Amino acid sequence: MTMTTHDLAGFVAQANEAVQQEEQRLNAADAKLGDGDTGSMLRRVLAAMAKVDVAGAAGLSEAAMALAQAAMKETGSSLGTLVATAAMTFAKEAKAAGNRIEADDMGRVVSAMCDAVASRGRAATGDKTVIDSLDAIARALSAGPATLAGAERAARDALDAFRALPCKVGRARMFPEKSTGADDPGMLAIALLLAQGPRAEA
Amino acid sequence: MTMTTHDLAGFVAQANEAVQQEEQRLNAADAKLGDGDTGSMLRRVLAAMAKVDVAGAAGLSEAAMALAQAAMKETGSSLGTLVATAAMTFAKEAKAAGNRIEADDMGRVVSAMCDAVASRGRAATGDKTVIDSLDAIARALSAGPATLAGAERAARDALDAFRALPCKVGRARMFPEKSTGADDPGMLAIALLLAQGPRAEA
Amino acid sequence: MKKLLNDPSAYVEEMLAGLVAAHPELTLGGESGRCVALAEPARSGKVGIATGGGSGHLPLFTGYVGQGLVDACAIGNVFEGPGAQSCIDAIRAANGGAGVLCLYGNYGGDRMNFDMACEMAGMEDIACETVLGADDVASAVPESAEKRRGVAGIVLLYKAAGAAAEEGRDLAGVAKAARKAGAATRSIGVALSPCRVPTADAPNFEIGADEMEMGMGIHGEPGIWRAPLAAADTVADEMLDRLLAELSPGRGSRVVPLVNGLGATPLEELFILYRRVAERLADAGITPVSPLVGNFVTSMEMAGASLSLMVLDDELEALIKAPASCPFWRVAA
Amino acid sequence: MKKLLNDPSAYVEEMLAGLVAAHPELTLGGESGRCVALAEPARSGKVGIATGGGSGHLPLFTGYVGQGLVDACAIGNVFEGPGAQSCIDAIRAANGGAGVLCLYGNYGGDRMNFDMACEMAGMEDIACETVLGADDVASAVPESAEKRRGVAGIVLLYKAAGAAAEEGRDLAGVAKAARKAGAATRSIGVALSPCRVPTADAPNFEIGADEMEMGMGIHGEPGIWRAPLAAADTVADEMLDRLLAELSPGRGSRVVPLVNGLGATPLEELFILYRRVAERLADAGITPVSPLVGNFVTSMEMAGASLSLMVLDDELEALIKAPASCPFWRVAA
Ligand SMILES: Nc1ncnc2c1ncn2[C@@H]1O[C@H](COP(=O)(O)OP(=O)(O)O)[C@@H](O)[C@H]1O
Ligand SMILES: Nc1ncnc2c1ncn2[C@@H]1O[C@H](COP(=O)(O)OP(=O)(O)O)[C@@H](O)[C@H]1O
Ligand SMILES: [Mg+2]
Ligand SMILES: [Mg+2]
Ligand SMILES: [Mg+2]
Ligand SMILES: [Mg+2]
Repeated sequence: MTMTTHDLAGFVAQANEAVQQEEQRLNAADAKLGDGDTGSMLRRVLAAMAKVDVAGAAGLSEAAMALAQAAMKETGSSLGTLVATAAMTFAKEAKAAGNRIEADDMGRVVSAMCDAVASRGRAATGDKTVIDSLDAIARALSAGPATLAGAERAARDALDAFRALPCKVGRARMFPEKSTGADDPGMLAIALLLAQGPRAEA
Repeated sequence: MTMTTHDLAGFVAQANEAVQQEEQRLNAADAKLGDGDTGSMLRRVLAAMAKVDVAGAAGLSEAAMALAQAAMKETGSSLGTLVATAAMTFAKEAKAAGNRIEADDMGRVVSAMCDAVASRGRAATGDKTVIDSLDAIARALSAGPATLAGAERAARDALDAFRALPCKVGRARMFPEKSTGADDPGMLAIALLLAQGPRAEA
Repeated sequence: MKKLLNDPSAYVEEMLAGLVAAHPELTLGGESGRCVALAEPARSGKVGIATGGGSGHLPLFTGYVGQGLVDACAIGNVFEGPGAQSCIDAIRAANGGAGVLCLYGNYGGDRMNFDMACEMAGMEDIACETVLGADDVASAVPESAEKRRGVAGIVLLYKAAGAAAEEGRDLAGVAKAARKAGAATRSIGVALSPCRVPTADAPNFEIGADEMEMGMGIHGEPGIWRAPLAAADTVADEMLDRLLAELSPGRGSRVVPLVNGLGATPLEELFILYRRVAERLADAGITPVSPLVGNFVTSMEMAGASLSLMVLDDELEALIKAPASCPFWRVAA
Repeated sequence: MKKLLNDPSAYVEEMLAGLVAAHPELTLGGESGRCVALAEPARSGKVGIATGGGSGHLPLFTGYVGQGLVDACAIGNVFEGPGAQSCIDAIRAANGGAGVLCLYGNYGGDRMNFDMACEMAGMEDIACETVLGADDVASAVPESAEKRRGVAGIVLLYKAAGAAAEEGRDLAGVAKAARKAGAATRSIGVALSPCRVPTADAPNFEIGADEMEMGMGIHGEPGIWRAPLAAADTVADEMLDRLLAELSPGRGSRVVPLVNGLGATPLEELFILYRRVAERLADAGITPVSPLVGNFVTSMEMAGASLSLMVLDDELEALIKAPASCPFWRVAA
């Protein structure tokens, strides 16, 4: 199945709806060791992205690029900037693929997004950040079947697996004893926003 | 009966005890239209005055002058400065009288204190301030008998008489409708501190 | 309203010790030990300017001791006037032989103590003039303007008088400039939250979680009205309207606007207020000159702001723009 | 934590409008509309200095755009990094043809966006160097000092780098001076009360009525420990001890002490802290140079303070003492 700008629009709309439910939960996760703004920031960023006329864009790449720009205009926060980075990488991949992304391409695409986020964030897998979620999702999609449900499961499993580990980036690394046992707010965000997403095949 | 430095020391000690009881009541009276510090300021000033070795002074005038200086060192607030002014005037009167003040002199002495306070405060009788209390006390003492009980009664009567009138100095004059019916904190202070004073003849 | 302090009764002494340690150009002294002056003694032949007031309002009063501003400052306890001894100390320190202008806010205790000090100064043959800051329109009706309290506008009076003294005017001339500056200046404040005096164990007043009080005094004395907290533009309009109504500057006038923070209000919010003030002045055809936005006169950690306007003529504009510098304010040459 | 604002989502835009209205020497522009620069364009041939960061910390960051300090500033939302577009706007505005030093605090979002902007600048042939303020000893152990956040110490880095650029050093030389300044500077803060971000309806953290938190981040991130509020001298000692332990300045050293208020703490109390700092430095045979006491880097209306120390050598001392001026700070010639 080929991904369309409508699929992308639907994905953003679902994530936008989900974040409205989960805002406070995400803020609370961030407040434990960070500044407590993950949920409110993501809510604002997704609202801005949801305002983009994604479905009306000329192609997947243009649509994703417009989403990246909307996110970047809205915030300069870490996670918001990484969301924009991921969207921009999707746009690049779509452009390289002549605006045709198949379900089977998604493993490779998410892997490229993961690399770009790691390089922008100067962090690596194992640091307990969104990078570990993206890495897990990329691996699950590559192994197949490449479905949103599979991505969601991978994000949840990564969240569960990393919960017991200490965080290694940002201010949270100062408190390994406190971060151990707690969810990373960015990883939690990916799991929650995918969970509420459309169950259709990506 | 001739006034001694012991009488003066006793008077200060009694007023100091009284103000510890009445601090909050005086603050509350001032808080209605002023800055709410009359009680706390007077408590500090009287504590400083009570530390002066009044009974050991060479004479009444020296004792009163030391009291005035202690008050002046402690505060530059309106009422505190007027207390110092009154004490200094007492010192001047005592000096002029060769350090002998009789009960029958007290009407004249308080009248001089009242004039000095009015001139320092640039206010007049009828403004609803300590001037009106001093004026009432001076008149009562002059009419005789010149007792502390008479002074106290005069201070109380003045307080009662002025309650229904509007205040004409300080910030309180901005709110004639609010000051009408309320006690002036300075007048209240005189009434309360005299009330707890020694009942012996002045 | 938690405080970083040691002994509440040592608050002023320790503050002064830190102030002069951080500012070696200032010196603390006088018989009272409560007088801050320029370390370099007052220039001989220049009219001196002495000020003073209670503590708890920094940068006011002490912070304006500097070149082209004030020469010496008498320091009282928190929210209490300075004692007469510190007032005479300040007058002596400011005296360069050409007389001293006592320029301070119109508060009972301050006035009484400076009056006493001026009487003492007279006995020492130091000529004194007194000008009172009385810019707070909320503290008395226009008909009894002489009874008004002084608030943030005094900073502009310091500037005008300081420049006049620096120019070499005589005592009468400096006092005249200060009076003219005072006549051209009005202020009004709005309080959002109380503050706590170090020796007290409770805030100095109570105010509802969604209330503000227009015209409240800087010690927490009741103002003109209390109302639900309004939008910044509404607050700015209300303050501006009252000042314009009294000063009635015509189209083409030039005014110094001063948006002052009372302590805990972020600078960001003072700029939001100023944005509206500037807009409104432009609409009225009034030109803002040397605008000031910041914490110039505070009430400890009180939240809120005040607005002052000074209407300029050529003389006042030159005085306001003359070079000056002190720890907390500077006008470049 | 009541606020004087209109629409919370217009907070930054309205603040900036007020800022440039009050300071005509500054201009607001760039494609993002979120770049403040000197109205007079960057001197040709001088290395430019660009900075940036979230709003809510005034005078930081925007307030340090001035002669001998920073040339341009990218402005983010309250407590969020500046977007990449405003970062490239600031780099372009700061560019006088000799390259641009990007000097800002070590926060994830800020770094990512400046990194993107530097990549864009590379495509426009603007040479960029990056130096990060990372002075907060509470934000990482000494072994991972490169991960530390930047707090009030960045003001001293601006001063050193700004003076180096003003002197005519090349980009590598200016970056070297900034790095050296950074290596010599450490800070630590103590928070007493939270603040409220304009779009939030609650304070950003909770703290007991008698508690303080040592080392708390300027956005309210947990610090090293929370304890009952201590006396000012105890707090000063605790902060100073941690900084001295890392910097180990010997007897005879010269240091710049910076006692900074986080927003709602009265200047009086900062001086009380400084009094103790000066006393302790004197006991240790260390000379304070150009001490700074005031609100230089805030967190809206948070109560608390930070202490920074920069250990000087002759080069740094000359850079710190070189003339400079911006809306909120000035070093006289
Ligand atoms: N350098 C980084 N690399 C990868 N992910 C990061 C990085 N910094 C932050 N994150 C992710 O972002 C989340 C925090 O986001 P958020 O609270 O919005 O950012 P901020 O720190 O700007 O307040 C973290 O939980 C983590 O998953
Ligand atoms: N100018 C004045 N003349 C006479 N009495 C005055 C004057 N000003 C104040 N008082 C008296 O002092 C009282 C207020 O004292 P206090 O609260 O200590 O002074 P402050 O106004 O400095 O806070 C008033 O109630 C009034 O009786
Ligand atoms: Mg966060
Ligand atoms: Mg009072
Ligand atoms: Mg008072
Ligand atoms: Mg954040």
